[in-house]
Parts: sequence; C-alpha cells; structure tokens
Amino acid sequence: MSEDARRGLTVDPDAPTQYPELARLSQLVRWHIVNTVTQSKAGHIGGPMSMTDLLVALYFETLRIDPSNPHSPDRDRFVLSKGHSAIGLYSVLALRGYFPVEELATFDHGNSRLQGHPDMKLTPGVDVSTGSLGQGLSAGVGIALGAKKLGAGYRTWVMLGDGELQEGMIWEAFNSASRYRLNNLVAIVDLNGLQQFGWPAVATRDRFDRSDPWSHVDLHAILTGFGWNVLSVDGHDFGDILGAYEAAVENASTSDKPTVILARTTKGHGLSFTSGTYKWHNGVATPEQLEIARRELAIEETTL
Amino acid sequence: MSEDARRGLTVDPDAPTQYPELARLSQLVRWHIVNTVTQSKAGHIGGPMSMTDLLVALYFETLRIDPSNPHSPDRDRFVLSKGHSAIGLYSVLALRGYFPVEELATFDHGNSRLQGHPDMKLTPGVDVSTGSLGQGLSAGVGIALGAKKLGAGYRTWVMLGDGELQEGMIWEAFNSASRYRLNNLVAIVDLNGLQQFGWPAVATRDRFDRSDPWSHVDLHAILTGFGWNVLSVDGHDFGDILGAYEAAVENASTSDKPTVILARTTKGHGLSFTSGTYKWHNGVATPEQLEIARRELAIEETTL
Amino acid sequence: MRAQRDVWGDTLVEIGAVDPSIVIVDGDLANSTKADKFAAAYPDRFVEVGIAEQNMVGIAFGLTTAGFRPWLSTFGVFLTHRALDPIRMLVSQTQAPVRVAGAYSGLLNGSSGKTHQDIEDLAIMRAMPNMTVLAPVDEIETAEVTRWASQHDGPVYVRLARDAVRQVLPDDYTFKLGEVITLRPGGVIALVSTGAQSSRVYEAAEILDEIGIHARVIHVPTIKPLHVPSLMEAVDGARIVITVEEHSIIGGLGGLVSETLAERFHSPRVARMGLQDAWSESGPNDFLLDKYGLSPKRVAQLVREYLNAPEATTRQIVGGNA
Amino acid sequence: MRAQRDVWGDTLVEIGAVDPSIVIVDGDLANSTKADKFAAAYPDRFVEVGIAEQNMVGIAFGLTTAGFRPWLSTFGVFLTHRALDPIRMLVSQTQAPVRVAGAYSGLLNGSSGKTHQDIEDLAIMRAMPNMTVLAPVDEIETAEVTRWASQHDGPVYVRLARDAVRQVLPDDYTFKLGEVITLRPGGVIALVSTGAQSSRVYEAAEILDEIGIHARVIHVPTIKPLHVPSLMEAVDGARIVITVEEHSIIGGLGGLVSETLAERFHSPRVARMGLQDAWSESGPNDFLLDKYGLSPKRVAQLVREYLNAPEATTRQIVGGNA
Ligand SMILES: Cc1ncc(C[n+]2csc(CCOP(=O)(O)OP(=O)(O)O)c2C)c(N)n1
Ligand SMILES: Cc1ncc(C[n+]2csc(CCOP(=O)(O)OP(=O)(O)O)c2C)c(N)n1
Ligand SMILES: [Mg+2]
Ligand SMILES: [Mg+2]
Repeated sequence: MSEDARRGLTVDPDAPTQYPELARLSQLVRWHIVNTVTQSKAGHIGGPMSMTDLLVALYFETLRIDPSNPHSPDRDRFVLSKGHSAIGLYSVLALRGYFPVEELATFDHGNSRLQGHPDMKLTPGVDVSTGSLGQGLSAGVGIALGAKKLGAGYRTWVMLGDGELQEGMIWEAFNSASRYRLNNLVAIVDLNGLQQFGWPAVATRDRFDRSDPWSHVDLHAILTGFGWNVLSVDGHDFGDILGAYEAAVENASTSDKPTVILARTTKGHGLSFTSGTYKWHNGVATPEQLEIARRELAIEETTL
Repeated sequence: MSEDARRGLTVDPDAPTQYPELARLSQLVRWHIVNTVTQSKAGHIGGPMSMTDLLVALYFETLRIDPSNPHSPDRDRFVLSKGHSAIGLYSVLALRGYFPVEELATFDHGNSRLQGHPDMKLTPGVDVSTGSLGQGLSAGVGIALGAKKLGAGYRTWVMLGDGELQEGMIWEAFNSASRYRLNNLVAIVDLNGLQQFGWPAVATRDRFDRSDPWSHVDLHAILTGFGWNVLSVDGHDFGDILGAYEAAVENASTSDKPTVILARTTKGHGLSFTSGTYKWHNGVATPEQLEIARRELAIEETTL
Repeated sequence: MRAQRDVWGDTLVEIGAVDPSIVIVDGDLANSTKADKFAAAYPDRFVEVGIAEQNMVGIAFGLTTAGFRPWLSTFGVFLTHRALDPIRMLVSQTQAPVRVAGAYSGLLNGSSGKTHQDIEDLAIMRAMPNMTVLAPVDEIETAEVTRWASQHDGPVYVRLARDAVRQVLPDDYTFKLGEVITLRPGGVIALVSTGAQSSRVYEAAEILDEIGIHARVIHVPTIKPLHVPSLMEAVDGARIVITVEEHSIIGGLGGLVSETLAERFHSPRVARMGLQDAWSESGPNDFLLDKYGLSPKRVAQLVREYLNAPEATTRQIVGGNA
Repeated sequence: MRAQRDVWGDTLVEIGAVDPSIVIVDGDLANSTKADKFAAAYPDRFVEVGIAEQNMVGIAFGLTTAGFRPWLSTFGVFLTHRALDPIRMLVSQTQAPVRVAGAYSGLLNGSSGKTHQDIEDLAIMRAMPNMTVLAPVDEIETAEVTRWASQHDGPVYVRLARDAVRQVLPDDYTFKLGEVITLRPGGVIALVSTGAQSSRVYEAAEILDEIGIHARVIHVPTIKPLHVPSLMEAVDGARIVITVEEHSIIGGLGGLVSETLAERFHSPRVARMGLQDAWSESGPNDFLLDKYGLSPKRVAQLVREYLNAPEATTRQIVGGNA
C-alpha cells in the first residue's frame, strides 16, 4: 500500500486495529462493490457497504463453511434478506473462494451467475434467493426449525436491512422464531439509519437529509419483548462484531432464545462521497469518483 | 326477567353492577349472536362473544354516531378488523338502531345485507369491509391520517383479534400510526387467549386446551416500544372498559401517541358451554344448547 | 361421498406413515382444512404458524432446504393473494417442493362470502412459471392428486373444495399429469370443466340428455401443464366447446381452453361459463350454485340458452365497469 | 422521448395543482417511480409509508374515506403480489378510488432481475373484478392515462414502464377507455400489443415491411374493460392475429385476445408471443429484449418464423414442467 494511496482515507490508516486482515478484506470488498456496480452500470452501493464489515467478519471468522463444498449439509447457512445488497455478498463470496474474483465483472450482465439479487440456483455459496424485501427471516426460521427437527447442528444467520424491518412479514418471523425457541438462529440488522427514500429530517422540506426510519420507536425494547436475545454493536468495529457473534453462538447453549444483533452502521461506509447519504443507495460512480474510491480504499492500479 | 330465566346464569344476577343497562344489552347481543348463527347454520360464536362488552360500551357510551345518519362525515369511525366476528357487530348495530333487529335473521342467507364478513357497501353502520384478517388497522391508520389532513375531529376505533395480531400487516400499521402521531386512533385488542386452532397447551398432545398465542412475548412492552400509549383492562368489566375509552380520548389532548387497549377477555364469554374454549370459535348450537343459552342470558321466549 | 377436505387430510395421514419428509405448515386453520388429522397423528411434523400466511410460505421453503416436503394448510384465497409474493420468490423461482393446498376454493366455503371465495386462483397460479396447477374433481381423484403432489419434486398448487361432490371417476382411477378425462363421450357439444365443478357439469349433462341435448363432458384436472393433444383429442369433432368453472370466466380454465384452441386452425368456438367477473356473496351452497349459474340445473339451463342464441350472450364489453 | 416514470411524475404534479384530492402513498421508492416530484411540490399530500406494501394499500383505502384519491407509488410487482390481498378486499371489493401504479413493469427495470420483473401483472389484475386495467404505450398516452385515472371514480391499475419508447401516438391523442388503436392499418397479419411494447412492435412492423411482409399494428391500452367491437373492427379481415407482450404469454393480453376471439365464429387464429412461461434474469434492456424475443428485430424475426411454419411453433404442452 503506497503512502499516496492512503491519502483521503476518512479513518486514520495508522489507527490501531486488532484486525488488520479483516480491515483490509473490507477495503477490498468495498472496492469490488463500487467498481463492479460502476462497470455494470447498475446496482446498489450504500447497503452493501454498510454491511461489509459485518459480512467479512462472519464469512472469514465465524461461519463454519467450506467454499469447495457449498452444499455440505452441515454448513452454517446465511440468508441475505436485504437482497439488493447482493454485490456485497458476491464480493465476500469471491474473496472467500466460492468463485473467481474475475467473475464479479459479470454482475448484472445477461447470462450471468451473479444476478441483481441473490439466486440460490445460480451462485455457489448463496443459500436462499432474495430480492423482494422482508422474506429472508421467515426462510431463516424454516431453515433453523428444520435443523431442530433433524437434530442438525448448523446455525442460520440472516442479514436484514433497517428499512426492510418495515415489512410485516419480518414481524411474523420474529414472532415465530421465539415461539419455536430457535436459539440456532441469528438475525443481524444493518442499522444504517437510511433506506432508499425514507422520511426527510424535516417533514415539509426535503433537503437530502433523512430521519432514521426507527427513530420514533425503541427497537431494543420491542425485540426483547418479542422474546429475542438482543445485542447492540458498532457494525464497523470488528472487536464489537466478533464479540456479538461469539455471544450469539454461546447464547445457543445457555438460552432457548434466538439472537438479534442490532448493528449500528453508516450507509455507504468507507468512501467519503457515499458515506451517510441515502443518495448513494444505488448509483454509478463517475471516473473521478472511482479514482477517489481507489485512493480511499488503498487499491493498487493492478487490482482489477 | 322471570326468576326461572335466571337459573343457570354463570355470573350471579344479583351481583352489583354499576352498568345494568349495558350488562343487559350485552346479554341481548350474546343471545342474538348464538341464536342467529344457529338459525343461519353458519358463523362465528367465540370471537363475537368475547368482544361483546367492549362493543356495547363503545357503541352505547363512547362513539359519537347517529344511526339515522350513518354516513355523516363527522361521525367516529369503527373498524372491525377481526371481521369474522361480524354477527357481534351486526347485533350491536341493530340494537343501536342502524337497522331492524329482525334483519339479523337474514345473516349469511343469500341476497342479504348482512354478509358473513362486514361489507361497508351493504350494511348501514359498517365503515370498512373486512374478513381477511390483519388489514383493518392499516385502514384505520389511513382514516385517522385523513382526519388529520382535513383537520376533522372524528376518532377512529379499530377492534383486533389476538390471533389476528400474528399478521405482519398489523405491525406495519402499528409502526405507521406512531410515526404519524395518530392520537386520534384507538386500537382495541380482544385478548381472549384463543384463535381458531392455535397451539395446544402441551405441544405433543392435543387435549383441546390451548396456550395463549402471545404467552411467549410481552405485548405491553412491544407496543410501548412501538410508540403507542398502552392500556390494559378487563374486557368484561364495564367500569374498566369505559375508563380506558375515556383515557384514550383524553390521551389525544395530552399526547401525540395512538392508544392501544389490551382487553383481557374470555372467548365465548357469557355462556357456560362456549366460554373459554377454542372449539366454539365457530359452530352451531343444538336445540338443547340454545335452550341453555336462553336461560343463561335471561331471554324471554318472546325475544325472537 | 366424502368431503374433499377429509380426503386430503386422511390421505396425508396415510402418506405421512411411510414418508417422513411430509410436514404440514398450518395457518391456524387445521380444524377447517382437516390438517388436524395429520397434527394428531404426527405432532412433530405439524408446524403451526398462526395467522401469518406469508411467514407460512417462508417457513415451508426453509424446511425444504432441510429435506422436508411441506404442504401448506389454510384457506387457498389467502395463499394465492396474501402470500403470493413469497410463493413467487421462495417457491416458484427456487422450484422448492412446497405444496400449496388451496383449501375452501371457489364459492362454497361455508357462507364466508366474497373475501374468502377464491374465484381467481387458477388465473393467478396459472400465470406463475414453474407452477403445477391441479384441480381434482371427486374423492377418488383428490386422494390421487394428494398422493401425486406429495411425491412431486417441485412447486404444486392444488385447488381443493371444502365439501363433497358425487363421484364421477372409477375407484381404480390413476391420475396422469396433463391428461384430460372424458367423463361422457360423444356429441358435438363439449362441456369442459375442472375441480369439483366437473361433477356438477356431469349431472348437468344428464339433465340436458333428458331434453334431448347430448353433451360430452371433459374434465381437466391439470390446469398446468396441460397435455394439449389430450385436450384436442377430447374435443375432436365437437362444434362448440363450453367451459364451466367455479371461478371467474377470466384467465382460468376458460382462459386455458381459449388460448389453446385459438392457437389452432378450425377450432370449435369456445363459450365460457362461471363467475361473470363479479364478486359473489355469503349464502348456503345451493343458493350460491343456483344464483351464480353453477348448479347442475342452472348449467343445463345456461347451456341450452346459449345454444339457442349464441350471439346474444357473446360479450360486447369484457370487464364490468366500462 | 421521455421516460414513462418521468411523464407519470410530471403529470401528477400538474394534476395536483388543480385537484387537491390527489395524494401519493409511497413505499420507499419515490425517487425511482418519480413520485418525488410530487413530494417536492406537495409535501402535505405525499404519504411515505416505507417498505410495507400491504400497509400502503390499507392507508390509501383509509384516505379515500376522507375524500382523497390516492396513487400508490412502488414497483408494480410488489403491489400485484405482496399487496394483492389488500387490493382485493379494500380496493376492488369496496370499489375505492385507489390508483395502483405498476411502476417498472415487465422486464426492463434496471437489471434487478426476476424478483422485480412483473410479467404476470396483467393476468393477475385482469382476473380481479371491478378493476380497470390500463397499459399506455408512449409518453403521450402515459400522460393521458394518468389524467384519466386520476379522475376515475373506482379502482384502476396502470402498467407503467420505467424507460422511454419511441412515440407512436399523435400529440393531440385522447385516451378513450376500452378502445383499441390501430397504429398501422391494413394487411392480413395483425400484430396486437399493449403498453410500451406496442411501440417496439410498431418498429417490428417497419422491419417486416422491408422484407415484404405487411402487418397491421393494433395497440390495446385498455386491458379491461375492453370494448370488443373496437377490437373486432381492428382485426377485421386479418387472417392471423399475433399478440406480443412484455408479459407472460399466459393470461395477459394474449389471454384477453384469445378469450375474445375464441368466443366468436370464424375468428382468425391467434398466436401469442411474450415471455414463454419462464422467469427471466438481470441484464441491460437491449440484452433482455433480444434474448426474450421482444426487441423490434426479434419480434420481426419471430413473426416471420411463425408465418413460415405456424404448426411447428404451436405448443404441445402448456406450462413448462410436464
Ligand atoms: C418488497 C420490496 N419492496 C421494495 C423494494 C425496493 N427496495 C430495494 S432496497 C430498498 C430500501 C432498503 O432499505 P434498507 O432495508 O434500509 O437497506 P439498506 O439501507 O441496507 O440498503 C427498497 C425500498 C424491494 N426490493 N422489495
Ligand atoms: C388472512 C386470514 N387468515 C385466516 C383467516 C381465517 N380465520 C378467521 S378467524 C381466525 C382466528 C382468529 O383468531 P382471533 O384473531 O384471536 O379472533 P377471535 O379469537 O377473537 O375469534 C382465522 C384463522 C382469515 N379470516 N383471514
Ligand atoms: Mg438501511
Ligand atoms: Mg382470539
């Protein structure tokens, strides 16, 4: 990483991190997200980038998976319920070895294994097809219930968007999971405080700022009330994230509650121009912006 | 009411009640429910009877309505979201003067204004068509929001079933109501602890007893978390009920929260053989049972 | 004469005894759909989801990933409407072996009225890729179709009536996917029906016989995929084809037959009978069948009227509110 | 050439200025559907519901009881599937003046893929009683239909494309409910299309012309209620009718035309082109149109192939997985 490439990083690159490898992987993932979407001229940016650290930690530290055997019955399952963030998942899967990183370039092209939204019939490593928001947690409940019925030890992890929580079907699933005591189920909520359009901070004037979609409710109390084990973390702090993942796993042996991790994140995290704005929910970077991304993410010219 | 007619009443008829007229109306309503369903050979019993006292109090004490002018723009609105309890609503509407009590006999017959589920296009006094569970609260949110936008003073009341709360759409509406600060909206939950089939008390053996559908969650905490003003009452105690209705109305001037009344009730309340069992969710009484109902509800032979 | 719901419930109990992959996912209606028989027999393979039809589908899908092959149990109308998006994405698009049982289909659902009367299910499910859409007529075929669907390795929708109809198929009948069945051969008028209505149409043909109109009766248990030569053979020689269904005249069996025949040269003309693109109402079965033209007597009468003046009944406006 | 979504958004801003009853109920997609233009102009009449399509419909219904006449704003696929049950009960069965805008319909929705591609909306909405179902072709008609629906006193579904197509209607065109429009007269081959696809079919006819095949082009903006004599007049003299739609060949325009023609004596034969009862995929517009046989060039080619060997392309199995 050249000195020059570091310039423009919003976070001090010399700040100590206990997880330099995960941090570097996240930078690569974020680069693939913005670069791939830009090359394919379609796709989402903000949501994939807010969940990047959560996914990197999950796929590189926590999930019991074998990329060379993506259908192993024992594998832990992952459901990207917020399926519009597919490119984030694909980037992680590629770096984890499910398919060649070069294949990312086919994203959103015709005849590709990498569809705009995850397709379990096409992409190695994708366990559940998603795209219509709100359905992934129910699928996760069924998968986890199946494990219980079979006496199988795999765990099921579901990534949800905070906008997505507005879908009623999610609440049907929250209810079922605690009823069936699915302590082998973990939901992660990517609380980036933004959705695609949402509510302006000042109702009568849209100044491109937005209110948090859940500012008027107490999600922690609600989910506790629904019988879940609720953890809150900084979704960009690997220590925090891994601590929560461990706690979720431990919870399974000490309680019969499912766990939900409320991960506070920033939409578009990791790039100065995409960070914290709903305007980059989706979008295509200009050549200049791509250059900024390259610098901010410390990407060598030779990386794709 | 003859001495004889009183025999078999589960509640001591001499027990003091501050609301003898409401209590008597409830008996009549319950009689019309069981009698009409029996004559029509179709319809629901348990749910209509659990909400009877709540509806009687609402229609005879609280709602600002004029049966001779059922479309008055200023009227308070009522939505029977648990539409399968239609016969309970029809009985109250008839006694309140919206249409002749005799018309109840046409319930569920062909060519009737009294459909199996409430139809706003047919029945005077019915504000919203329902039948598919889970939709009434969203309708109520729209009605209450409309009032706010027009600056109109009417209030909107929505009756929900506890089984019905399992529908995700209800949670979408809970969320919207507090976001839009609809303090002119009141939801009543008929918490009779039973639905049509539900979960056996002992999971592996169905002994016709049932667990409360919400026993594994804390509804009060959840709804408080969703930004609602939550009241809990005994749904068969008129003092309690009217107190809550008043509090809900007052709440509108002191807070911007919508109010939900968690009304603890007994399914099939008021009749010995229908009370507290899911088996009488729907059903048709035998001639003998109808006689018991007549006695327990202190109905003269001449009443229909 | 056994009610379709009882046959479905009993057959699943039978199958469940030998096939441990069969589970039922219920939406608080097991005692209506008769899934309660299965629940009593195999409590471990009965999943109560409560009143949450979308969630039912998601959970059923999830169970398929663990090797289970679920049947859904609730009123069909809520599956084909309330849960349509999950059925589309998690069942049809993934080709998961979820069996969607459309219980209490059509008009006859115990006086619940129009919110519960599914008169569009065939149109909706037929338009969905990857869906097998079946509508058995009597107790024999309901059992057969339940068995067939239970072992089928993909999404299936089965339209089921609540009640019983007169048996029209032989006791040793075997269901064959895609094949239509000629219940009464011969004649230049072909009455084509599906589901329980086929039995009533069979009776209508008996009534017509008495007044000298001989009609053949063709039953279409497979709405999709239809084996076209089987239909073409069955209507061969007919001068007029009349579809009769306990369903809207738009997009269902009438749509299937119209699309199929219109595609060919020299096809017989098609008239469609059924719900006239309007909602129905509450009422006893006989009332509804009579009022909406589906009882044997009324079908016979409507067929006769049509034959007397086909042009008069041909629609000028398709869709009610122009 | 203006994109349909822009025309819809701009037209509603125009109408909103004079009609205070118009509100938009959004499902977190106003910046895609272009309802954000209306939100900026009339923040008080813009109701953001977030990602909760069923709730959107319920709230819109509720607003009608206070005299408002809402348009819904989200991707059509989620309304016609996720919110179908509320649309059925609270809009169609109550005849509430809710306007369901099916935005980003068909294949072309910016590479989102099959979960977002609504190729069944016409089949689904057409089967629903009380529904008016419209599918405008170009910017002129999109504006007209948006105006028409805004003042219509009942439920309306409007199929809207995301992008622009070549204008095929005159600037002074007036939308008339139920009437079909002959874009190109004459010829014994009638190409019948709807929505934005009609424009591509018009171009296909130009290509066919070059190789000596003259085809008339008929545009059907009203899927329901169809004024049948208007269609019959338009196809009069045609020997073959080919429907082409950015929709499944089951139940949509092809279903409507088949049902209508099959009902009559001596009707021309009908071939249906469109999505072959299979899900599609992500990809750029041109890729999808080419691959799935909907680009002008491919339509021309498929028409030619069909004319050369009609029997060869006639289906033996209806529904993919027999
Ligand atoms: C059922 C459904 N409705 C609408 C959409 C369109 N949509 C895609 S992403 C999105 C916003 C999602 O917001 P959030 O869940 O917060 O995701 P994130 O912020 O992580 O991107 C919307 C409305 C969809 N995919 N599915
Ligand atoms: C969407 C939907 N699913 C299923 C049903 C069938 N159904 C009617 S009543 C009922 C049980 C309702 O239970 P609850 O809400 O607790 O009502 P109550 O106990 O007051 O009768 C069910 C499942 C329905 N009407 N709508
Ligand atoms: Mg978000
Ligand atoms: Mg209850």
